[in-house]
Amino acid sequence: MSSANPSAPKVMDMREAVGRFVHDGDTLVIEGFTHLICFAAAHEIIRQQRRDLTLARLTPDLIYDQLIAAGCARKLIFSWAGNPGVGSLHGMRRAVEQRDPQPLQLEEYSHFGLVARMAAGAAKLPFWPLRNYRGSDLPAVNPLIKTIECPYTGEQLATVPALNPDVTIVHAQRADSAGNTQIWGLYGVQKEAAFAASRVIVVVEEIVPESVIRADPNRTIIPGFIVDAVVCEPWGAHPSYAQGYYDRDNDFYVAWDGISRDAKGLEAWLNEWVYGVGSRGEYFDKLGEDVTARLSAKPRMSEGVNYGF
Amino acid sequence: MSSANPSAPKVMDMREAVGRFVHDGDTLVIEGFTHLICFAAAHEIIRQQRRDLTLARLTPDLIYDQLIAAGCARKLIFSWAGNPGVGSLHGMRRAVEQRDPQPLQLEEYSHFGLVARMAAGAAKLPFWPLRNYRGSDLPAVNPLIKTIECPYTGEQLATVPALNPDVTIVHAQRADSAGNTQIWGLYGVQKEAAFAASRVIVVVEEIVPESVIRADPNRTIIPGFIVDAVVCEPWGAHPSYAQGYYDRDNDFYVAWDGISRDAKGLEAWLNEWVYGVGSRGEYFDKLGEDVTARLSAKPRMSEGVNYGF
Amino acid sequence: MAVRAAHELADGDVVFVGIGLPNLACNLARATHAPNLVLIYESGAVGAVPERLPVSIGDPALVTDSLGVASMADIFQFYLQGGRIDVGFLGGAQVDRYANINSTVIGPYAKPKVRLPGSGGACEIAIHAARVIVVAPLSARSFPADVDFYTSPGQAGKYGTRAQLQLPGGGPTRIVTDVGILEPAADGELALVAVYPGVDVAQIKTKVGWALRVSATLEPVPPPTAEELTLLRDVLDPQHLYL
Amino acid sequence: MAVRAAHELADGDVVFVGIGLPNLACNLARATHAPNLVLIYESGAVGAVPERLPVSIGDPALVTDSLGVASMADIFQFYLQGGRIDVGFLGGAQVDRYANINSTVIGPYAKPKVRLPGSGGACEIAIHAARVIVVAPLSARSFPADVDFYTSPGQAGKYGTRAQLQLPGGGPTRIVTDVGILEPAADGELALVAVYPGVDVAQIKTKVGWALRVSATLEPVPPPTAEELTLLRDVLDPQHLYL
Repeated sequence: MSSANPSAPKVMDMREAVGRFVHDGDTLVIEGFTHLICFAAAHEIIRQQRRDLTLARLTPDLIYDQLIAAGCARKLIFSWAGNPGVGSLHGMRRAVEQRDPQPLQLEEYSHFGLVARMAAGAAKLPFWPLRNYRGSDLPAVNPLIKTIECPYTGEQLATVPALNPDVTIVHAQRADSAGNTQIWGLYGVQKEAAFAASRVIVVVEEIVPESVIRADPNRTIIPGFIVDAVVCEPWGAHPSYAQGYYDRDNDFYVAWDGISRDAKGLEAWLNEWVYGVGSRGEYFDKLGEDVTARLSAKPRMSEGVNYGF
Repeated sequence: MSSANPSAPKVMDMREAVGRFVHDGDTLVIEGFTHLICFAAAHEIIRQQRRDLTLARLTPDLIYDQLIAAGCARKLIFSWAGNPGVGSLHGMRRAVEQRDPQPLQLEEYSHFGLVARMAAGAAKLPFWPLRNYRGSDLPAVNPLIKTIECPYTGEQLATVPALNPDVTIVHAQRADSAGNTQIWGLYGVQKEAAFAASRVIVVVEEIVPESVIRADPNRTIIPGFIVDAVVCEPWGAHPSYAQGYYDRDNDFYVAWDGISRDAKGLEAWLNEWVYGVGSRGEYFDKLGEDVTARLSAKPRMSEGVNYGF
Repeated sequence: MAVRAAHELADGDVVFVGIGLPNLACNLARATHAPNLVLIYESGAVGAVPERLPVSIGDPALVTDSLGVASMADIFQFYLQGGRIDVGFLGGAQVDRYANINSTVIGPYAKPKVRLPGSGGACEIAIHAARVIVVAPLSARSFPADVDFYTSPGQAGKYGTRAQLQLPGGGPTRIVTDVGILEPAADGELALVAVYPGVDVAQIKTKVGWALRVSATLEPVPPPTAEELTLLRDVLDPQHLYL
Repeated sequence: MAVRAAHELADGDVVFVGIGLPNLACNLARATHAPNLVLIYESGAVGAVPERLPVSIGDPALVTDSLGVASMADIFQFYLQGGRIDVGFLGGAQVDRYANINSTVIGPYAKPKVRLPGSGGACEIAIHAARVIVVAPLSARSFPADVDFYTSPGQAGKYGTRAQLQLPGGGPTRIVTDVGILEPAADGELALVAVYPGVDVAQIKTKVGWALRVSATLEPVPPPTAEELTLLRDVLDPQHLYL
């Protein structure tokens, strides 16, 4: 009820999920801190040619570099913009510096500030207080970073405004068909980003029976009743990773520097790997068999715990 | 370093832990919402005759009723004071209404307000904002509930001040000898209460090898480096419960109403079950064998997940 | 009352459940017309399917086989304040003309005649849940014109109306009693909208501490079905803890 | 630099680790004099023992066999702002006379000559960690008198001193470079306190954009031991990703 018709089926393919829940002009969050970054969703958004998106994410990473280069975005809200361990995000820089393919507005925080914006959004508070930014130039270039006086101590604390995306897309290891979603390994801000949003798409490596979720309820991070769509997309986070499923494709992160260095090269890559495939399944087939040999996770199973009473 | 000498051994018995880390006049939090309430620690505090404690807890429950009746407390910070499903806390009421054995000052919140106080304490912020209390008399009787104006929307929001206990005692299913602590089932505010405190005692059903913790790191709620003492005390939460270990002793919660209804009866119970035993082990022996038959948890094991890459 | 309260729930509702009668009502609704009800407890259990009647709001049976467990910080901030809760259940020692609820003290706060347990989560449930169902047997003592203490805000009162206070949730929208159902009118004052079979309206009026308005068209109230009674007595509360 | 940085760590320190050289330094310290070092990554891994050299700050190898995983909200609020971090590592394109660090832009913010990645967690690490070790090779371009942009506050600057700003952490206390070590004096200005064997003080002064003070008594700097070099080259970074 809170979010959606409870009896409407939520399991759908990526095309339908993006078609129904991601609209031109939306504020969109695809989170995942290194872990569980949903490239499959970004590629479908590019294929469906969404426009004028405000993209928010701690680390724009390759995923927003691609969305920006494909002309989907008009604004970027971020806290660290680089290709981790490699260098610049060339697509983003071309948009900012050369307005190519179109201008890109920037709104910049530190990680803590953007995490706090999402926490405020999830808690439906208009702001979040944090002890930060004194002595830094960040508030001078971002007027949304303000201050507040503590009613107890009189201290000045920084504040950031709530971020409430129109839609958040979360990648996860598994969910049931109602969207009850379990994550292990790095959590990032997946939970806060989901609760902050009006619409939530969960993309998982596996859809599992409800009984699997119920057998280990402490692993559930997002309850199904706030989820609008559940998409099963194995390897949907590649070249990011999913703990227990596949490793990060670091070679691709390194290669992206060369691919994206000029606009033509990046466009050719989009033509081949995004527009040139109809779905994540085709993308995976195109990666070839060696990707599973190279990146599939080795087993390191945990033990169960007792939920009895 | 943050909290304690990293190479000092932390594993000790309850007598030593309470002796070293709980002092007269302290603000003390023993949390656990129905689940994982550390009666073993409270009984040792009573035996060591700590005085002038400020006790904070969402639900004082039987544990603080006993500490209050034993004369350990001068103040209670709480949000719901009753014997759940049974009735009143008679020990607490005698202290408030008849100053027996001594007066008890009350500071009252709702659950959300007290949870927010602990979150602020854990985050080392002087206050926490929440949308609450408008239309309620609670701020009229508790001047620590204040308001703040949102710097973005101009809305008036409620605030509560941080709660930073001198010492927090957390019961949990298991920890390693360094205090890395894992909890499943209901979390309550164990994490916030621990991070908010200057000193932390963790009491567990089992001390496990570090490898058990490392095999399932997403279950860790409290990192060892903020923990000062680790006490192994099987059945240490009885008559509360530990998911996967033993059930709540509801019969005792019902019986407490009769035991505590007059001061003499309560005192006799303390003499028999607290002063009359030297340790939790003796208490457990005194409970008799049928308690394990009656309350031991039946197995409902979860499956493991893959942490590999 | 459990059957009436169950009828107030729609399939798919996300319900903040209290212990006792509300818990029975929710499990009855789930077993009959509302299989997709999501039960959330302030203790942190989400999507609970307790295999025994929980004796506390933090019963281990609420966790076993639940859909998820949340910290209480998340429950209050992300679930409740986050506007994700459709229905909250509240009880209280006093409910007044505008559905303000008192579960704190009878008499003055500093020198109470009776010290009650206090708010727990009630204040924030009354503020944030989209709608609140109050379950309380009707009596003049329990339904005064004004409560002694505003623990949980109703539709209006000395601090103003909900609109003036900009409270996000709907507040108490249905008061389910042992003899009939009250509902706030447009001005926030409770009016009698349904009377159970065999109950006299005149008698109901004597059990309320103000001049009770009666709706022009009383809702029909079907008697509990045999299935409902069997479920309650034999399956949901076989030990008759709450019935 | 990795060896020098490792020497800055004490056993039992709780360290907020960055990727690259800081990661190498921490793992070197852990393998030698500081076995009880607790490595925390802003990604959420606590007590990580990576079995391979992590290629990103969120590498899955940081999670496998770690002591715990925390959400980023907890990492920043409870761990960092909560005052639980002893040491933070920072780098940056520019470090100035008072150890302010710039990782945002070279040139004016609105029209930068070079757009750098931005703060990430650097600003809050500089504010909250009990002490901050900066690792950066010395050059006049990287050590100007004033940074173009204050991403992360140092010891003093246009907004005042740390004491005036009431910053809870100690800020940058040691600047480990490729030729020597700088440390803030009582007034917050960096001074040269150690010179590596075979390096000339006069030459160091040319690599800094202000008149560099030199401590009256320079700390002795032992050369890396054979064990340290072997560990770094053969065990910790066998592919020479960062060396």
